[in-house]
Amino acid sequence: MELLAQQLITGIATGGIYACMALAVVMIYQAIHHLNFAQGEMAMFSTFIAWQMLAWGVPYWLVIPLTVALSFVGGVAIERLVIRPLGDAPVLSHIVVFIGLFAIINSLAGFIWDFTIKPFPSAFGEGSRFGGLISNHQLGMIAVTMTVLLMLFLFFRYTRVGLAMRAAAENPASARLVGIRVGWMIALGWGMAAAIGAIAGILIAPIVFLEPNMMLSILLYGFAGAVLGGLTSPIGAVFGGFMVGIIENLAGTYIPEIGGELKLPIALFLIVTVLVFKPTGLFGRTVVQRV
Amino acid sequence: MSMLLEVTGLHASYGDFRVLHGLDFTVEKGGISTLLGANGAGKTTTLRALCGMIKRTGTIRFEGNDISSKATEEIVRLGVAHVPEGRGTFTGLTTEENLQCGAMTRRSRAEIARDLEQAYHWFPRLRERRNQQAGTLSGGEQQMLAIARALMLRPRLMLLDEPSFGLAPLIVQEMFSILRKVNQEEQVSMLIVEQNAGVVLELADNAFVLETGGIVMSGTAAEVRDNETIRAAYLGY
Amino acid sequence: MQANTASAPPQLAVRDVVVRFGGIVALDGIAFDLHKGEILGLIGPNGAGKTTLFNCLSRLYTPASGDILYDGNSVLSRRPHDMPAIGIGRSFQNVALFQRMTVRDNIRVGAHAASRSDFFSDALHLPWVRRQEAAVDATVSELIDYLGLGAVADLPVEGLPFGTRKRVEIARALAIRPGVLLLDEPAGGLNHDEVGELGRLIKSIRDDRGVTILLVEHHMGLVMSISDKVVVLSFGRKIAEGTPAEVQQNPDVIAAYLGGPAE
Amino acid sequence: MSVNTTTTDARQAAASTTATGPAGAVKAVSLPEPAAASGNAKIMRTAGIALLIMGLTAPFMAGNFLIFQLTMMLIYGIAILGLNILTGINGQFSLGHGAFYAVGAYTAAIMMDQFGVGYLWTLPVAGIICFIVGFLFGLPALRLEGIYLALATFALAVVTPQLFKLSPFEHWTSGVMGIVISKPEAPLGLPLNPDQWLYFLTLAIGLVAYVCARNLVGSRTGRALMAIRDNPIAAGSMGVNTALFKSLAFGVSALYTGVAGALGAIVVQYISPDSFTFTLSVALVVGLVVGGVGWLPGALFGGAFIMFVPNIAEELSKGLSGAVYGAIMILMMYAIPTGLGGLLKAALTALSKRSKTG
Amino acid sequence: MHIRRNILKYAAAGLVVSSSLAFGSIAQAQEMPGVTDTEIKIGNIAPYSGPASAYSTIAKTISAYFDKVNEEGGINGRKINFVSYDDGYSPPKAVEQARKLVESDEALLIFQSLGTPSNSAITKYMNMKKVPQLLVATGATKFGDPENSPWTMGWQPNYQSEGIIYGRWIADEMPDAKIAVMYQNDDFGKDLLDGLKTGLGDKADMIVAEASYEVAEPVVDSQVVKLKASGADVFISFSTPKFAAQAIKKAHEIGWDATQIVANVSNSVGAVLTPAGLEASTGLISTAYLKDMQDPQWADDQGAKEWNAFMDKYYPDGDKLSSFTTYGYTVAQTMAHILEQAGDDLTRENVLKQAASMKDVTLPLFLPGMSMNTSETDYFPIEQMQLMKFNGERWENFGEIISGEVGGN
Repeated sequence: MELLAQQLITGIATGGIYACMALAVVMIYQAIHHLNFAQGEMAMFSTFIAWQMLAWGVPYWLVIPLTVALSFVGGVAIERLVIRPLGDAPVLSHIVVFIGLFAIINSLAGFIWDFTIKPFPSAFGEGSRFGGLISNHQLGMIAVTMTVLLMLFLFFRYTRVGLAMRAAAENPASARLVGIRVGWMIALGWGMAAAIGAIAGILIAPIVFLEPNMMLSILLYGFAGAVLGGLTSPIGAVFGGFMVGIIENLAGTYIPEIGGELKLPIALFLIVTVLVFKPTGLFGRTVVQRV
Repeated sequence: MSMLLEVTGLHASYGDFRVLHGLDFTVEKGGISTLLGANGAGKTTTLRALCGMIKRTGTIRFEGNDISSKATEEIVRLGVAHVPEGRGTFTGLTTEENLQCGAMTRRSRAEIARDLEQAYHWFPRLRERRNQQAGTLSGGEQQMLAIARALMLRPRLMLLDEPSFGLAPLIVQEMFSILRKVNQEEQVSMLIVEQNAGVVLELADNAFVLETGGIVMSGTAAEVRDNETIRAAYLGY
Repeated sequence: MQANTASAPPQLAVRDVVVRFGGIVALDGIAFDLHKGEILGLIGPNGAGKTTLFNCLSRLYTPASGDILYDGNSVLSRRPHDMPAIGIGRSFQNVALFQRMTVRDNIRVGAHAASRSDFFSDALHLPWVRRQEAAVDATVSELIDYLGLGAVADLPVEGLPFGTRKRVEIARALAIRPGVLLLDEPAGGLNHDEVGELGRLIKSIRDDRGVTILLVEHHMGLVMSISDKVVVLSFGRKIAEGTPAEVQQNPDVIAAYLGGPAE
Repeated sequence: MSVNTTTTDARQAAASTTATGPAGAVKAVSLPEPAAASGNAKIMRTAGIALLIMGLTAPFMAGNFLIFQLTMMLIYGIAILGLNILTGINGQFSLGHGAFYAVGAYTAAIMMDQFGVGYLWTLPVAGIICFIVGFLFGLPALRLEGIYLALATFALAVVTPQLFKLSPFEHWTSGVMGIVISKPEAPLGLPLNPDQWLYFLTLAIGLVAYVCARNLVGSRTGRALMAIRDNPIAAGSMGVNTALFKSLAFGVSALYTGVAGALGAIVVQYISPDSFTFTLSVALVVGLVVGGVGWLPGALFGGAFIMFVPNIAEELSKGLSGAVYGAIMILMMYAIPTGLGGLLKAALTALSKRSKTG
Repeated sequence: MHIRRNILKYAAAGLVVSSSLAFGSIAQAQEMPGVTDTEIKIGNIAPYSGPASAYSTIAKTISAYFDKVNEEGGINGRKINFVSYDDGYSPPKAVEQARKLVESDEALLIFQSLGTPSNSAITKYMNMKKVPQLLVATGATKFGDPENSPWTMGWQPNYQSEGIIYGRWIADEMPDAKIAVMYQNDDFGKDLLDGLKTGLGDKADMIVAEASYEVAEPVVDSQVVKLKASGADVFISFSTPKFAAQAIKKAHEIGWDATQIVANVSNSVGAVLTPAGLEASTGLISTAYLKDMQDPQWADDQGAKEWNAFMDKYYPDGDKLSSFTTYGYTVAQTMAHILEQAGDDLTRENVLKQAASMKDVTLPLFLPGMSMNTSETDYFPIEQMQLMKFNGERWENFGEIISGEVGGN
């Protein structure tokens, strides 16, 4: 079936976008055990910064590292200035702050750069493969996602800072007792999440076009991917992202009548179903605790 | 003997609720001290106040440095290891990762590897469980892990909060003998909070008896053990 | 005492219970009886399977084989929340109270199984609900007095001293009006004095309220002083059963659990 | 003292199921004196009565536009009350209550539009339907906790408007075009204009809803719900059928929110899928937190917040209204991290302490 | 100016009433609500926040245009007080804002309220209150229904007639074509699709594939790939700018050399075709009624120059690439025209009457040959459009100016 193959490839290409975002979501979850609803907006804002620098004539290959670095600093700054004062307020208060951040960043971006869609150049040039089903850019994006994933895996698994971050996220009090500077670990987590978000934004923008609302739905798909794969597992998140892309496209194509209208609902329904049977996601680790 | 830890006028409170009213005590270098007293006397609070887990006032000197306004992680970095109540295991990490976390403040990889071996030497059960999630360990194993993790810091002072809690008598004996060895072989001083006064007074050099936020008696372990009034009134055995 | 236990049918019978986690056998054919009015001490090294057995009794785990009988009927088909109605109440090793509720409300929850209501009647506060609440309150007040919790009755549990919370937990378990009470390390974290008090309390619960007690405990002083019978587990097996005196002399028990005589 | 002002902390809830150390989480808590509690109750009652008098007289002093706004505020308050039962009392997160609001609204609109049913009759039906929907959704939700549940409910919020657009249902829902509803007149020749009448109707329903919620929380059922929130395993051991109660909590919560949705449809006189996007769900959560999680009267203040604060933000800056609203939200969380309920509790504690010493 | 006062209002309302007497029911006996000797108060509702905030550019342009009008002396000596509120594209909020404008601000009328859902939500109220709801910012056919909603009037060519134009053109020009349609799953997409089918008449079976998408979707690649697989040689996308650009780009990438049609809202050279790629856009068909300011053919046009001067002076932050600015500019001119016509008789009745009696009104940015006409039974001011084709650089109009003929129903 040609159409099936086409939709599979398209699904993988689209899934790459979600995977990219899901990775950023998991990153912040590793660091703070929260889901940051402003994550997508932060990525969008970073991308606008990159766009602005390009518009000012800064060379492309300088813009990318600069943006990632700025985003890292921005992420740390947000943690220090906005999140830290909250202290140990309840989870829901944090969620409200994330919503507030979301509103602020979205509104600011629209205020500064307007809502007209803007093309964002790809690092991988124009052109496409597989009869146009995957653009060079999308292939490049998948490759970058995989690279970032590998780096994250190595970071969390084999570096002391990675271990310290995991420990700090899991049990801050105990982490302090082994001398981990928990506050900085959290700030570092925010910084890394923002930096990965910036990479995600820069990779996604050439496909969906840059505008303040571009991340609205992608974040949702990113969440979906992360949850499907397991919030504790970067590998799972990437896999989940691809799965969501594929499921969604196949459902939209092959379920007659309502399929097209219900692409998203069907994908979400499948995810909830997975969760019901495997509450921590496909790759998620169940933390065994004694009663 | 020189003093490792000198505490004067330690006050601490939870919100409006004052728990400690001006404690004065010291821990000798290389010694084991124990803090005794009934439930609610403020023993756990004292340990938490010492390593900055709660707000406190007063002077706390550790090896001459004033640590009374330092953050927990900084105090830990100076060489104070706290084995908290409830053990504070990173349940989602493996046993070995927990131990690695204990050495987070140290640099030399070779030394850390050596200490890891040493920890497995003290607690062979942990070696069997090295790749197991710490949350799946039994209570006794978790307590051992907590102590082993604290040792990975190469501390000069260990604060132990009820190390015998929930442990079988045999294990308690085993653990206390390890603590003694650690104290003797590695020159680690200890301040132990314990309900099980009988056992801990065997181990300790000095003892302080706490009642409602103040010290009512201090002396050598033997003095406390032999003081009938104290035994009857505060230790109840 | 031996004769006494043999004559009547057991109130609670554990029959060859086997529990496996993955490949690990946590309980390997555990069997013992608990007779009405008895205090049975269950001891053993950490990881021996005491808590696992406890969780089988309160139906959080299901044995791979074997049976658990209460008054002669198997309880294995019951769900955890059915156990209070059957007559089995429990406390938790590390105290599992409802942190943000008051002491009184915590104990009231204990009376949950002994009362009836529905969302509708509760929302409208119908007369029969009010009458029932009054009855529950009487029970709860009696328990508050019995355990001396009057001074803290209307405070949230969060922030109360550990010893007090332990008492609240026992009060809550008693509100179930259990036939058998399972106590999981009630002496943990208590000092000598408090342990003595606890021992008297447990005896009084048995003597005055007729509650049969299964006690998991490391505090040998407590176990040996109040138990009628002691069962010793080690690595998922029962290695000894008998009177405290018998068990204390048992070389297997000394080797696996008690260790040498205290210095 | 039934004024429960604690907040839901999932991490803490998670921790408490697995038990902490001997002294538990020795957390800073100020212990209110039992004697002060009755004094506080008196203050609360007085404040409540004053509020009620204001609520009863308001429509005779305010213009219709303000009456409309106050009505919407009450409606959001009822919806938040429902959410509070689920989240504050039972400890289950929902970022998707807008979905139940939408189901309630559509139930009312379709009944009136397609079947000519009187608007009053649509309210109980909307409530019942939402109860069933909520209960059914609560069943799979049993398997999910914390963040996973939050996301599942968020998905529900995103998906629901799309379902109402669906072509097979278009005959009933009018698809994307939405349904226009007529505004009811005051019955029995009451000398009230439609806005006033709907205000009083909403106020009456809100009061009943509040009293029922209060009764519920103070009863065996409420205690079971709170016990599940604080420690599900221990609750089960006390005989609480946690699965049943959690599902029921979802159902009752949805019932409240659904009735609010039906009222909202009648008051706004128009519904369409765009009326119920996930931003509605998000707004309800914001209202819940600002009002105070677990504190029932907080729902009213939460409703006022989400009703009026966006307008204030808009007045401050049109281009950056979103940013201003976001900033207000964040500042609120700094000022009162546990919501108005938490603030009030602290204030009352301080007050009673002072009156004791003074 | 009304701003500060209203903050107080809300503060008071938040604390629950009492002080409401101060601003409650001011006597409504005024003959010309919203009008004083020096001022005309005009209400507007636009999505400054939320998912549709891109459209707020229109209201911002309108506001800037009224600044220009005021600076130049106003309309018949009266300045325009343009009160614009945010509804976040949410119908309940739109109702609230409409009521605020009518009952609290006492605006003369509501102008250019945006979006089908929001306008649907307030239509009944506006007509009950007999307050004009003029030149609404949506092309849904239902806003030109004088019989049922005499106080509500549209402005832009309605989506349905646009669809009809494409349908007729295809039926005439390429009778053997196979058509694939991608449409946004809302009133806009569906109206266009309906129009297309009407235009095709009995040849509606030329449509071999349809695929809808939700605004919430990030990309429409899947839809485009699916539609290509149908073997169609005409690809129509009834979509908003972002998705239109994606579709053009994707269709090009997968080498689908169909004749492509994009809806009027998405034919901006600057905001759609440039992002999609000019090469990929070559050969596109669309319709227009306004000049595209990015189109080089209008470089020396007088209207374009005026518009440029306006943008530079009154809306320097505005995005000239966005066609919303030309739209807002022109619709504001229409409003100004109506008010001028009303003279000093600024009653709601008369303003409505003027709006419903436009005769051959032309505005600078209209395509040559176009005009606005309304009557008591014709509430569609702009009904003309012209087909055009993109040559890789600019749009080339072709064919006649076409009138869509969608009546009241």
